[in-house]
This record gives sequence, structure tokens and C-alpha cells, in this order.
Amino acid sequence: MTDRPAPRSIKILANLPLNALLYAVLIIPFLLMIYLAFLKWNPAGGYEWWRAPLIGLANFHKALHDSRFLSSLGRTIAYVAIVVTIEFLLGLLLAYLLLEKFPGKKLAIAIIIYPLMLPPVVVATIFYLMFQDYGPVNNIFLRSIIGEKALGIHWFLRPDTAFISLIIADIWQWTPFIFLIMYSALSAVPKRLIEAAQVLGASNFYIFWRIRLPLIKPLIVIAIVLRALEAFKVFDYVYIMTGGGPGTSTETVSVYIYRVAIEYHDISYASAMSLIVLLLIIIVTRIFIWYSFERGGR
Amino acid sequence: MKWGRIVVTSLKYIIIGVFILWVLVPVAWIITLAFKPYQEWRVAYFIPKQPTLDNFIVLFKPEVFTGVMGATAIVEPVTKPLINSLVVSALATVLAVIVGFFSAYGASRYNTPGPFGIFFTLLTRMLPPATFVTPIMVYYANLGLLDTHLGLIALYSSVTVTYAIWILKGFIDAIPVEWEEAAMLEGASPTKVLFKVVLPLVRPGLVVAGLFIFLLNWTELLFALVLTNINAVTLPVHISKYVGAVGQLYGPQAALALIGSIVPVTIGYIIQKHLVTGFTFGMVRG
Amino acid sequence: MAFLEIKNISKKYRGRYALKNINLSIEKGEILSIAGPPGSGKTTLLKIVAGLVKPDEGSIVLEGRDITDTPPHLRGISMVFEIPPVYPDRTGYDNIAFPLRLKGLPENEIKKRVYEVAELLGIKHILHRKPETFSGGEYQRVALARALVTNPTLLLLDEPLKSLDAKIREQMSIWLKELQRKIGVTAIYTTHDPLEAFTVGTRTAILIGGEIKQIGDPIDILEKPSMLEVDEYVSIPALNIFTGRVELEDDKLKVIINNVFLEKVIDKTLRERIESGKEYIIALRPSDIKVSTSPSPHSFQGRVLLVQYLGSRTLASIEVNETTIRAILPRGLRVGEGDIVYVELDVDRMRIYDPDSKIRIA
Amino acid sequence: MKKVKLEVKNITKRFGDLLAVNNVSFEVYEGETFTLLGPSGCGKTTTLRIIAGLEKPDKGRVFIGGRDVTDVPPRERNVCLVFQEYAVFPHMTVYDNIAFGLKARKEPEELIARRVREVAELLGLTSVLNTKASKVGLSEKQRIALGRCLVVEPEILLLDEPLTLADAKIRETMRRELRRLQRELKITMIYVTHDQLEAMMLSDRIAVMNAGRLLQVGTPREIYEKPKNLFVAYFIGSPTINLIEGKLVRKDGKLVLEKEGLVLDATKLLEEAKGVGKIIGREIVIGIRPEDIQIDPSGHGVWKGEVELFEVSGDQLIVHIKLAEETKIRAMAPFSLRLRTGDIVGVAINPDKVHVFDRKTGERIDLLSIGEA
Repeated sequence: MTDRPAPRSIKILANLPLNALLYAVLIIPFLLMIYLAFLKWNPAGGYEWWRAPLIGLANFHKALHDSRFLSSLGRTIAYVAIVVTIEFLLGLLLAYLLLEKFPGKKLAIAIIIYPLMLPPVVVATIFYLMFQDYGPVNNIFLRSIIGEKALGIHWFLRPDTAFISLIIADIWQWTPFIFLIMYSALSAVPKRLIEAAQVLGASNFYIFWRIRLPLIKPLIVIAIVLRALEAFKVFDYVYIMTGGGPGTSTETVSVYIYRVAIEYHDISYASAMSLIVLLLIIIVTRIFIWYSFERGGR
Repeated sequence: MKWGRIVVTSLKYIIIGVFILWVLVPVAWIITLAFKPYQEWRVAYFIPKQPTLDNFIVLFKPEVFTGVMGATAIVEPVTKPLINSLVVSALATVLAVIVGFFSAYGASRYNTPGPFGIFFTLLTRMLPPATFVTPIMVYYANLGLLDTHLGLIALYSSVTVTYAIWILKGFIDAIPVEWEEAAMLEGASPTKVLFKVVLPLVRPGLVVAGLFIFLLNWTELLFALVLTNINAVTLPVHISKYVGAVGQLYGPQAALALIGSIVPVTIGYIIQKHLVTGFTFGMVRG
Repeated sequence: MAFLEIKNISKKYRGRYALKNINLSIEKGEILSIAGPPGSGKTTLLKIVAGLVKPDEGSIVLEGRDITDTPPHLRGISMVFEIPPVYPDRTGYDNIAFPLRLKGLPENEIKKRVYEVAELLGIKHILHRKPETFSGGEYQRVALARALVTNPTLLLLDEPLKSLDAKIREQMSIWLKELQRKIGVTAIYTTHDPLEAFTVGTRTAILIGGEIKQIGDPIDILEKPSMLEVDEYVSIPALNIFTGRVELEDDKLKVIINNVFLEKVIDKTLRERIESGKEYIIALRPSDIKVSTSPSPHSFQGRVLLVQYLGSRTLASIEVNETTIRAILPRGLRVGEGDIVYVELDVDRMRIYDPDSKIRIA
Repeated sequence: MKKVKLEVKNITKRFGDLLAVNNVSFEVYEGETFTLLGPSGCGKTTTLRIIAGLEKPDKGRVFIGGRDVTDVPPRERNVCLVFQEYAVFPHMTVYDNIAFGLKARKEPEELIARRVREVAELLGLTSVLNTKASKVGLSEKQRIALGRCLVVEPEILLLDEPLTLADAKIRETMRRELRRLQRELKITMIYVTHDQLEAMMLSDRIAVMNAGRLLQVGTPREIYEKPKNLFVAYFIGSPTINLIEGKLVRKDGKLVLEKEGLVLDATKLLEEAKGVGKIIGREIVIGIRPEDIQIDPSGHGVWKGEVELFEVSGDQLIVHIKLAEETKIRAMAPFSLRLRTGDIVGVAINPDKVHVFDRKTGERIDLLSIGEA
């Protein structure tokens, strides 16, 4: 950072392309979304959106009384809470276990982060195949525990097992994400701080709790926030593995809004729900970050 | 004391080992499944008895399937989506990295793009694509950009430019301001400084940012699902349609998953080192 | 008219003066060193001269031309920074050639000049190596070569030796001075170490808290510091500071420190500036204090607290009436910790400062 | 009889191709300050880290108070290390930083509170005890790092270049403070630095290291006045010792140093030394410290030369004198000696203060002992 004013050429290069891109592709549609949310417009109705009537807050009112929307919201939140908790604990544990040098460590890390590189559609396909009636989960793993009964488990036909299969896919793919952040954070804790604690007589466990964890706290918050935001978006797994079913029992917010917009063509209603979700995300993230950083008087 | 240490160490290796198995087993299953003939799709063992490439070959031919309850589906060959994905991901990446480089430089040295630009791009990352895709669909429909490469490229680069700025700003921050100031005194104008000093020094950063963004573009499903139809269909869309349409055709589905993995996994391992060290954002204080 | 004139330069950061009303003029071919403790504004001053920082007030005049508003790339000034501008992605040769390539010189001309300057600085052997293989001293020389290769009208050196080991620093500072003599470039050199500044500069300016406190040749500054701050800053080992009552008697000045009288013959001009009976600050360097094992009329008795043998000299801390005096022991005198010794202050070298303004009176 | 507190025996440590520490042995006595001195990369820090247990030697043993601790982890050694960058825990208050070692050992609360207050008092940290450690200044951080170690009362206190980050003024005060503290508390201290002046000021004994080897161990006086080899002579002392090399031959009844056609008369320097006959015909290096050379403006003395350059060193001038092309020496002179560049002056040298080294091996040649042999 310098305190010289930016030269004009740099100002233009830094601002113009970025703003052009953002305005053209994102900001105009964003403003459009706000407008659409107050309309009663369905493209199937045969007229363009600029001719649609304004109906005020009706779409928002409808959303707050739409039990399918509310339960998809609740389900998504539960999903986020479950996967983020498990992924965080597992990722942190792994990061800690892999911190010290040992033969084969590089290979172990390379394997552990493999799922992270796969497209979610591919992961969804993988677990779609894993949980088939004659897939390896039933046919090999469960059959060796509970016998032939295992082949009768239809994972995607029962709400609870369908939901569990989604969670397993998510944990499989995203635990490495938390692991990576925690691992690089823990490795970035200056070695001399650890050594200083060692010569002062602290045990490894004590050092972990009193030195390492507090020092990486900002990154823990960031990892959790990023992961929670990503998990909240969950679409690909549901779309491919369960299709939201059985019934609407595994439908998440993303899937529901997608359906309303694309399959039911109710663009206005989808826009209103989108705005509600957006508002919710901003508020929750803001509170979480405030609680983690600013309350402590940083 | 000695015994305690042995127990702790072996426990550590057991946990790591179990996790490695947990990662590897599904991958191994898919790989072997992709090479199994029709008769072996439902068996309880890994290594195929009669390995075959049929599952791959079938993906490159147009096929008509009769699915459950007699519904038919026509599945296009995977060639076109594969090429679309390459083109769209690559061009969108280049655009995002170029725009991101200039903005990252401004942000690092002069705080230029301002809080609004940064906030807005962050917002687009927070928002579930499902909520955002609706107005874009309407907007693109009016502009005639639906099912075009250009439409996807523009959208992909605008939602990934944040990452480009974020990653490149980190790299530029690591270049001492003095290195630029020296060049300035030696007669370089501000733009010359940018191209002759900063650009060569930040080349590794451009590669990392580029590959990372390419990875994101390559794996994106929802935008492509909504905004494309026939012409600009990408690989993830193709996979989702294929898996949905052909029911229990396990072998080809596994083969398709493998094809979809090759490029991103290769890229992932190229930038692995940066993934491991790059995720701290300089936030651990010492 | 001087070669470079720095006129009334002031710069504020967040309402506080980083530099206050700086006036300096530099003659062609001289090397002015600026010494100041960390945070005194040395770097800011050089950056203002280079055009990298805009001053709030004042002007810079180079060879009679006001360049205050000239952008840095048109000033023809080179600067060597504390973090040397050596780009890790290219060889030593390409680093030194960089400014010439910017100017679009033909490649054979570039080659000639790079080799010339590399020869001068003794770094021909590293021209084709990448910077990661350079030692600290080589790094600095490449940075210097880059700055010199353009034949700058003015060379600015911002603490170029700060990151080097003490032993290498000693050698490099002499080498720098000899080099500057050889090529005759006009230069400004900053450092936090006053002795280094004295070695390198033909004149030295002392910059403390954003203000030039004194400027002159090294011996002048050491013998006649303008104020207590300067005296404290340039005194290594640390200065002894006392408060003493001063009385005037005929042509004599009497100083009373802890019941010990010191007398000194003074002239008339000094008499007028001293108020009899008032308390003043008395400062003496450790080298101005005589230590012996036998008492003399003007000596204090003291007990040795600490003896530090430094080879060329021996430093002692001596407790006298509950204050600690630091002195350099005469060569050959061997005392141990706990010994009783007698301390005499050298009246002729004693400096008297006004207790309020801290300005030197005598 | 001094009690041995630490014994390092034949320590060797490699990092890849680099032989960082090469067969180093020494003893440290109880209550002394022992300094490892050498240029960066000489292996001093590695040696210190081996003593602390943070590094494991490839060969050799370490004994603390007679106990073999080579395989004991750092936290069970009861030594403490003050790091170059202080390594203060930034997320804790100053109090918690100082208390860290006692808390880690689960000492009772009231004992911790008492000890921390004592140490804070001693180091002048009482007023900042409740401040976050990341918010205090550099010199406080230094004292926190020190206090954190003092509070656990280690058997040996190790310091790794703790003053390199501080500026000249703070460094000077801290050197005095450290020395005073060490005396007062009678701590056994091992100190690492690259600054010879600092080593001289602080230490009871100094070990000079270069390129992984231990070259000489002795009191500051021994090392300064009788350097065992060329490197020690060069490294200790500021301004640096004058070194003149050449082959010593007898020519026309004179003793002269010959080098590449240049001849320097050394008769007055070496004639009277016993045993000089044994080194005639050998390649040697003569070392003379600048303060052992007196300048005679009237031109008399051992040699004559032209004044080239002045440096100012606190209260004296360092004068560069050119004796011949490529042969320059530096001498000290008071400010009062009014010299100008270009003046021809004589230099007087006391023959007793001349050091002679073998040019090839760098070993000191003691003329007297050769004579006796």
C-alpha cells in the first residue's frame, strides 16, 4: 500500500473492466430481481415482464405462509448444521494428526484432498451409484454386517436414508476443504511460538489448546462461514441423487426455488423467495462474524 | 510413558488410515465399475472379471434409451459438452484473470475498486446460484444470450472475478512497493511498472488463480443447467441429464464420472501446493 | 546556488508531523548522510526528494529547476531501498539492465554499461546467477549497480546496510565511501547508526522527530552538539547526564554536582548566557571521565558496579552517590567489580544544556 | 572450583549437505555468561537449539548438571530459550505470557500470581501486565520473552540473538541490563550473537565459531589479546585488525615481507622477537590492531604512509594510511591530531602487540614459544 494517489491510467485499468463486467452481468439482473419480486409475472402467461402488474408484498407474504418453502428452509439449515459440524471436527482432527512429519505424509494429503477436486455432479454420480440397491454400500459393506437384509435397503426411497445419503456425499467431498484450511492455518503458526511453549514446559495437548487453536481462530471462523455458505447452496447432490424426493422430503431451498422458477415458471415468486434467503444469509453471516471478531474488542 | 506414546501414535495412524480408505473406496468402486461389462454391474467385488471399454465407447455415440415406465430419452454424445466445457471454462478464466489482475493491483496498491465493488462480488459468492439464476435467465432471454457460449462466459467470469482479485491481491501484496518505486525512478511510467515489473513477478499467481478459477468453471452445474439447452450444454449438465435419463445404466454412468474428473483432478494436483499454503490469507498472527 | 535544495518541506500523517520544515542544500559531488533513530522521517524525506511521496508544503529544486511536481519517472534520481529492488525472477544481469531497457537503449550499449558498472562494484561473477544465490552484500551491490547504471544526477541511499551483519556493515560502509569518491556521484545516505553516518558522509545531518536538529561535519557534531537530544543520540557508549548548580565568579564558572565543585575559566560571551545560581543539565561522554585509583581535589569517590572489556577499550559503570556514571578506563588500569575508584569529570569537555529548552549553552 | 553446569561433547549436526555443527565440545560453568559468537550460518544457533532440545544432534551428547539429556524432550530439560523474534504469544496478555510456563506446569494460582508480579517488577513490566502482548512495543516484548523464562527458574537460560531487532540505543541499554540481571540473579546464561562487541560486553567467556567449527574458547581478554587463529583475530575487535600478508625473507640484512613483487620492511617489528628465525621463509600474516598503532605527524616510526581517509568512531578518528599500493592500514588518532588527506605520516608500533599467523593454516604462531622450543 502506498499513500501516493493512484495514477489515472491505473485507476482506469483497475475499475473500468471490473465495473463493466459486474454491471453488465450481475448488477442489472440483481436490480431486475428486486423489481420482479414485486410483480405478478409468469412467462407462461404470454406477456413480457414489463407489462406485468405490480402486486406489492404479496409474493413475500405468500412465501412466509408456504409450508413447502419453510420446510425446505428448515431442512437446508439442518443440513448445514449437521455437515458443517461433522466436517469441522473431522477436518480439524485430521489437520492436527497430519501436522507432524512422517513417511508418506505427502501421499496421505494428496489422497485426502482428492474429493475436493471433483465436480459435485461427479460426486453425486459416485454416491448415486454407491447407494443403489446392489451398490457396494448394501452389497459389500452392510451385507457383511447384517446379511442379506442389506439388499432390501432402498436408500433413495425413504426420506431419512435419502437425507443421510446426501449428508454422506457432502462430508465425503467437503471435509478435505476444512482440512486444508485448518492444515495450512496450523502450519502457519510460527514454529518459534510452539518451540517457546515447549521450552517453557508445556505438553503437546496444552500447546494445542492454548497456542495453536487461539491463534488460528480467525481462520476457523472463516472456514466455517465459507463452508456454511457453500453448504447452504446445496443443489447438485439433491438434483442428481434424490431429485428432492421421495416426494419433497429432501428438497432444499435451492432446489425448491429452481423448481418454482424453471419448472413452474413462477419467476416473481422465485425472486421474492430469493430475496428472503439473501437477506437471511446476510444477517446470519454478519451476526456470526460480529460475534467472533468484534465482540471481543479486537 | 513409552507405552502411552506407542498407543497414541498407532491410534493416529489408524485414524488417518481409516479416512484414506473412506476417500479411496468410492473412487476405486467407480473406476472398476467403469470397466465392468453389463453382467458385473451388480456384483459384490471390485476387480472386473472381463474388463471392457464398452462403457466409454457408448458415451461417444448418440443413443436412444427406454427408461422406466417406457419413457424414452435421446442422449447426445459426450463430445460436444466436453468441447463446450473446455471452451467456456478457458475463456471465462482468461477474462476473469485479466480483469482480476488489474483490479487486484489497484486494490493492493491504491485501494481503488472501493468497498462497493468488493462487497458486491462477495455478495454474489454468498448468494445461492439458484436464487440468482432466475433474473439472469430473464435478462439473458431478453438479450438473446440464452444457450450461447458468450452468455456463460460472461456470467462465469463475473462470478469468479472475486477469486481472481482475492488470490492475485495476495501475490501482489507480497511484492515490496519499493521494487515498483525503484522502476518508477528508473523511468518507468505507471503502466510500464504494471506490465514490466508486476506482471512478470506475479506470473505464478496468474497460473494459480487461473487454474483455480478454471476448476470452478469446469465443475459448475446450476447456471449451465438453466441457461443452456442444446447448443452450449456443458459437461456437468450432460452428466446430470445422463444420470437422470438412463436409469440404472451403471457402467456408462461411472465411465462418464471418470471422464468428468480427469481435467479437474489434473489441475487440482498442479496447484496442490498453493491450495495447501494459500488458504491462510495471512490471517495467522505471530 | 546549490545542486539540490530542499526548501521548507513539511509532511503530516494523520495530523502528526512526519517531517517539519526541513531545509537542506547539497553541493555537487558530496555525500550527505542523514542519521536519525527509527521513525524519525528519514525514508519519508528521501521519498519526497524522489517524488514518491508528495510533501504538504515546500519545494525541491534540483540544479536550479523546481521539480516538486515532476513525477518520479522524469526526475532522473536513483534510489537504493532498505529492501533492495532486485527482482527474483531474473538474473543479476537482467536486473542491472532493466533501467536501460526501459530507456530503449540498444542491447550492445546495455551490455557495455552493465559490465562497466559490474566491474566497478566487483560483481561480474554473479551477473548470470539468479538472486536467490546472492549473499547479503552481493544483493546490496546489485541494487546499487542498478541505481548507478543510469548515471543518475542524484543517488538516494535509504539504510542500504541495515540488514547486514555488523562485520560486513563496517566493511561495506568504507567501501561505499571510497566508491563514491571514485565516481563522484552526488548522494544522500540515511542510517539509524550515527557512526555509520559519520563514516559515509562528508557532512551529516541529524534528523530527530521529523526535524533537522543539526548539520555539519562529524567532529563538529560530536564536539558541539546543538542540543541534548543530539548529544544523547550520537553518544556511543551512552552519555552521562547530571544536573548541577552553576555559579559565576569573576572569569570562572563553578559547577556544583553533588557537593563537588568544578571550576572552569570562561569568556565573556558565555557569562552573559548563564544565570548564576540556576540548575543546568551537564553532559559528559564516558571518554570525558577520568578514573583513577587515587583521589584528587575534584574527584568523586565511587564503587565499580560493572566492568566491560571491549578490547580496544574498557567500559566501567561506577556508582557515585546513588547515580551511575559510565566511564572509559584508561588503558592499562585494571579494576574489578566492587573496587573503590575515584572519578574526575573533565571540565573542559563538559557540555552545559539549558534545563528547559535543552539547547547547548557551553 | 567452578561447577560444570553444561557439557557439550562432540556434537555434530547435518542439514542435508550442510555440515552445520562439526564436532563441537565445550563446558559451561554454573553462574557464568557463555557466548557463542560467529557470523551468520556458523552453526551457533543450531548448537543452542541442540542444547534446548529443539534439534537432535547426529552425533555427540549433551549433559546438563551431569545428567545426559540428549534424548530428553525440551519440556523436561528445565532450560529456557529467548528467541530472536521474541516469540511472544500475541493472543495473550502480558501477564498470561509470563505466567505461561507455570500454568503449563499446573502450579497453584497464588504462587503463579506472586512469581509473575515479582518478575514483572524486576523487569519493569508491572504497568503493562493486563495489556495484550501484541499491543506492546519491541523493548517490552523483549522483556516479556525474558520474564517468561525467568519465572520458571530454568537451570540454564539460553538467548538467541535477542537484541538484533532492537535499534542501537535500546541495544546498548539492554546489554547493560542483561549483564546486571545475570549477575544479580546468578543465572547460568548461554548467549548467541554475531556481534562481537555485544559478546565482549556481556560474557564471562566466549566461544568463537565459524563454518560449524569451534575455533577458540576464552575470556574476552584472552580472545582479544591472544587470538588463536586468523579468523578470530579478524572477527573480534572493531575497527578490524590490520592484516598484512607475505613471505618473510631476509634481504640485505633486513627482514622483509614479500608479496607479488611488493616488499615491506618488517625489521623493526620482528627483529627482536625470539624465535623469528624459525619463520623466515614462511608465508605469514601479520596482524596489528588499529589502537596499537600510533601516528607520528612528523613522519617517524616503523613505516611511512599517506593519509587517505578518515572515519569517526565515537571519540576518536580512524585514519586510513596507504603504506604502498594495495597495502593499507588503519590507525586510531584523537580528534586533536589535525590531519589532512595526503599528509605523509609515520606510524609507531609496539613489537609486543604484533600477532603473527601462518598464512595457510591460519594458526597463530607464538614467536616466544617457538624460541623456547
